[in-house]
Amino acid sequence: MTTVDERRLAAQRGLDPRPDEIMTISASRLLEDGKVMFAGIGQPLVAAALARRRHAPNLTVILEGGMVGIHLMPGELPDSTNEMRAAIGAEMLTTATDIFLMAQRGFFDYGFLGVAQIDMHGNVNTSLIGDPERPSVRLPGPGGANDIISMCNETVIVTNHEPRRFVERVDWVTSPGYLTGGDARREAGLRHGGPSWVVTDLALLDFEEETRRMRLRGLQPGVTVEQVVAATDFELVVPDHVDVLDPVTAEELALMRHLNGETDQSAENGEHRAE
Amino acid sequence: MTTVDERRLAAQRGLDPRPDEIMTISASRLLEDGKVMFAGIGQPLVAAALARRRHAPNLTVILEGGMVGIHLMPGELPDSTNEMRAAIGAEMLTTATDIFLMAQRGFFDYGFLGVAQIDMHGNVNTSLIGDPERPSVRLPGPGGANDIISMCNETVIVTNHEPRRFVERVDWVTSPGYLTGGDARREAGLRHGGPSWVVTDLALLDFEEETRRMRLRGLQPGVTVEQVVAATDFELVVPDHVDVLDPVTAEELALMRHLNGETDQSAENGEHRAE
Amino acid sequence: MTTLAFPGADTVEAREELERDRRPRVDKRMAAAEAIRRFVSDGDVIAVGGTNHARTPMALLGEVLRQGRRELSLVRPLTCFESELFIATGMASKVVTSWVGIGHGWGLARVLREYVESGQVTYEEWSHLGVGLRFKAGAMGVPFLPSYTMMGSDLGRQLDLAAVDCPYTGQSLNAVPSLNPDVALIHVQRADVHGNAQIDGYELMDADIARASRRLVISTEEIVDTDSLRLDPARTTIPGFAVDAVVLQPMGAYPHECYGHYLADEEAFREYMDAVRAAGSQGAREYVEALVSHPDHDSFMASVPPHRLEKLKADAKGMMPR
Amino acid sequence: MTTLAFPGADTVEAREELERDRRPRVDKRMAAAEAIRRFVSDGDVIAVGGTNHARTPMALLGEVLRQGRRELSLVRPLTCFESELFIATGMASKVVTSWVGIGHGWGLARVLREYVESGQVTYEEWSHLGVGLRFKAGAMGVPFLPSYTMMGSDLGRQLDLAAVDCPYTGQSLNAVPSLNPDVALIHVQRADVHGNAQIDGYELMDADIARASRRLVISTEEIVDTDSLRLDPARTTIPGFAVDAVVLQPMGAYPHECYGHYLADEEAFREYMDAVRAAGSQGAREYVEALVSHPDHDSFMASVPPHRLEKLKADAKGMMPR
Repeated sequence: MTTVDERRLAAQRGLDPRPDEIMTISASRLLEDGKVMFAGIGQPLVAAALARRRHAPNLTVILEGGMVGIHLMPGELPDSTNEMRAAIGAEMLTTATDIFLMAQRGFFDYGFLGVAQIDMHGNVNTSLIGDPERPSVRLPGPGGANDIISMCNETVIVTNHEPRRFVERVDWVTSPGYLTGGDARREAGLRHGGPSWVVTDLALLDFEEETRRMRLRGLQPGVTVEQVVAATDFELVVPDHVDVLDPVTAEELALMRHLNGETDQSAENGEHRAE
Repeated sequence: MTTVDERRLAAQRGLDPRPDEIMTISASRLLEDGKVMFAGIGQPLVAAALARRRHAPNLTVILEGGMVGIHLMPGELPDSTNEMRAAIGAEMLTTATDIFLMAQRGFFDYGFLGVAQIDMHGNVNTSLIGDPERPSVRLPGPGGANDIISMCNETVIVTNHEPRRFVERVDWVTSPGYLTGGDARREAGLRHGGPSWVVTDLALLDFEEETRRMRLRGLQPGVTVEQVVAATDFELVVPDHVDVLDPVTAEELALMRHLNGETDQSAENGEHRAE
Repeated sequence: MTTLAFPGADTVEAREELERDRRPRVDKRMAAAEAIRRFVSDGDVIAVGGTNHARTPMALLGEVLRQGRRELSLVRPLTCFESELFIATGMASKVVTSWVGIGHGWGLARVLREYVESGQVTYEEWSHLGVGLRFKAGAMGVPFLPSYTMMGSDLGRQLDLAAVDCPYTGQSLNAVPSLNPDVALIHVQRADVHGNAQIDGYELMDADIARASRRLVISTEEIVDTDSLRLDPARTTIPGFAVDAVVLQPMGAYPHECYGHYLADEEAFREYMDAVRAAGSQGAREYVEALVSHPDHDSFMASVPPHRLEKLKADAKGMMPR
Repeated sequence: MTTLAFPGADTVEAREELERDRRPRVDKRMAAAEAIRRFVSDGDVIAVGGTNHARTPMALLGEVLRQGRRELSLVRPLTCFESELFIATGMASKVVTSWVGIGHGWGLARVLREYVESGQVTYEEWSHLGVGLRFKAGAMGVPFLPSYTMMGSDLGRQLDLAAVDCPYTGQSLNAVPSLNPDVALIHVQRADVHGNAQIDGYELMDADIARASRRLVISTEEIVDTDSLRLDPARTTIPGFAVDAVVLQPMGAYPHECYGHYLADEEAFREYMDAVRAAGSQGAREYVEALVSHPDHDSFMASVPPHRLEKLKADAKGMMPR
């Protein structure tokens, strides 16, 4: 809950959250204390750092480069999941392959993914746009994403909400969601996990239990159902009642920017110690 | 080659080699410099230490407890392949499973095994005597032996030569040699390795290429073909001509006892440094 | 599939269990008595860490003996006399291993021999790598791994191992079934309160055992700050999220050895073997009786002459590389 | 079987090759030029150690560029701009990876995009674990490993991965084919003359790559006495018997980073990306031309302003845990 004072404070400071900040903060709220998160660079790592500072001090963060229980220094979050900055201060270092094998065993509560495209059943494309045989755009590819969504207990997807991303059918299933819906994922042999939440700048969404179709669950403050539907290029499941999500607080925003190393002096509180 | 002086010296000292010493020394002579040996405790380790001191200073010795390139201290050879004494001073420590996986990949030139029983095709029993369903004697079992003979590039078997050990058919194939002979090992899916030499207190033996039957190749000094045949409870392949092996030298014997920590002062040469 | 040829080999079910019973990052310290009471049940398949006389979780095993359990299966790559304590007292009905012996020149395991030869205990013989791959498959979350191990031998035939063909090369190999033991007991050199644990020297199969097991109790020579693990994170072998209980237990492997801390107490081996030579399995039972008459491992340790312990520690420290 | 779906996946043949071409324990030191001349051939499948901009064997790769090779396949779990140097010069006809990007906020790999989108290079996309298990199977000496990786996805379908059923549980998983690359290039922090090598910090997939590969060239920041490895043997990741050549090469990963020694040189990234942004693949070719105009990596390093290098080293050392 945001207090009036905080809102006023934020307004006074001109601290309006950007869309990517709204997503990161919404995602951070999903992380429960004591759990294990397989994180990527950027938004997932910032969301993890924020959750650790606010409500989940015992969240264990994993990186695909072999790092377990990484050290999150405000303003010095690593640029890559595979570099010295990410490894220093970890509680455990193992091999890259071993990290994914721990995921396959079932040790990781959360995976986090970004997308180039996502479809109504949560299938994710980060490989290519256009004809797979001769793509018009070659994207970076899965990295760990295919394994994360196949093996983590649940996977949170964080992305801007745009029609070109929310498509009826992805051009390429880099990372499997619920495939064609219903039991298709399980029938394909993926016995565990799957996408649990989709966090966007407009909304919070999940997947209907039976059909595994994407469903609107919450609206970012000030966003309408119509706006979400318009930004989605497939038919969403829209319940009769949709909650409005708690707005971003000034404290969340300031702390997040601090962790992210942004030079907002008002966010600095003098301490610069490690998480 | 033994010089007259050395023999005289040995006789003067009463240094007649025991049967197990003859075997260990014969086995050590098979080890080539620069190669990799998967060793067990006891005779194999003493053979390795001796070879390293005499003609194979660059022999790398592996133990199943995860040790690679172990340090062999005279008089302080470890009691177990899985203990601190074996691990201290190794060039590399990895997991026990990893050692066998390196064997499976093909990195190990030699395996060394002892036996309770061995048959004409080099199959080894270290599990039980009698009826497998209700053994009259339960022996320690394979330990690493099944894997060693299945995976090392060649395996040297070292054992006393007695009819109760050299049997027509082992009671239990703990560790596969050439199975029923000929191509049987390969047909069973074991594409690599197999027993190469059998070293005993009476003889040196190998396996005929076609039939994979055990063949007499050399006699320990003073031993006759008839003695070997009598100590073997199956039909050996005996070539027309069988060489006599070089006798144990006083130098080999003294050095071996020194490495083995036996308190033969005449074997001490003042140095007690590591291998 | 209704019945599995190999109990504990269903990784899907083992994972579903893991998802139900999460191990959140909390302070997991507890006494051995509580850890064993909560996590070891009758009928369990217990994976025993270390091998032979190396880093055996003797304090935790002693607590199982103290509390008493029935129908246990003990799984260990190489087994020493600890298995005989469970066999002689009738607590273990099955031993799964590649090797049983006392070591230190003591030769065969007499009590085990007696019970196996008279058919009073089930002895399941695997290759060393076979045991290792069962744990590794369990740790990897897959139901089997292909290997040359045990091909062509009576081990593979007796166990009724299945072959698996490579779909690319056609090569046929043995399929080694996974194992997710009900509980594992592992002794380590140091851990934090969350269970992040470091092992010095030989790791043996303990990383795989820890990850494969459905429940995991570790005992540790010392509890350290989490921050001290960060100084050498590559040495952290067991992640806290795999751990259910952390038992602070100095000398927790005694009378077996713990790398860097103490050597095995050969005198204790002699006492045990003398008892067994004199009275067979009754000797082993008397050994257990004397052991469990102490309320806990610390109290048992207090009964060992201090100079013996000091020497074991000094000898171990004297051997460390410098 | 006549043709394999996946080149390099026949572990039996890879092992026979290993048995023919043993690597006895000798002094394996040689210059990069000799190592590359002897062990890297046209048409080779090259496994590149490290990932992304971490511990990339840049000096060894630079020597391949200097000597020139054709029809190379580059295999790496995560790929950075080093692959573009081979693509733009026409030396690599295939890239096998799970990810290609420049990192450091530079976004997409422009040259790779251009060549893939125009069909001039074959791009084989695997999951990260897929690449890892290919190396692991090769290292274990088995032709495949079972896994959930790539199930249900277009990756598995495009690669035409086969399923394998567990003979015990009936569970169907993807069979990931092994890979024994023709040669691997790996950069490490320290090694002895026999090739026993230690890696500090992240190991990534290098232990498996080293054991899987048919030939292995390592470059190392320093050569140390074998006895110094004995002080911390658990850190030894690559055994000498897997190594063909040891190249002493300080700054051997530059302009990428080497844990504990130096950070990546962002200015060098900028120079490369500026060239590519200005002139596309021609920019990459010019970068290579400038690189190979130096007779070796030491000479290339001498062309970098010393204060830049000093800062990269000081920053790395300043980050180390204390």
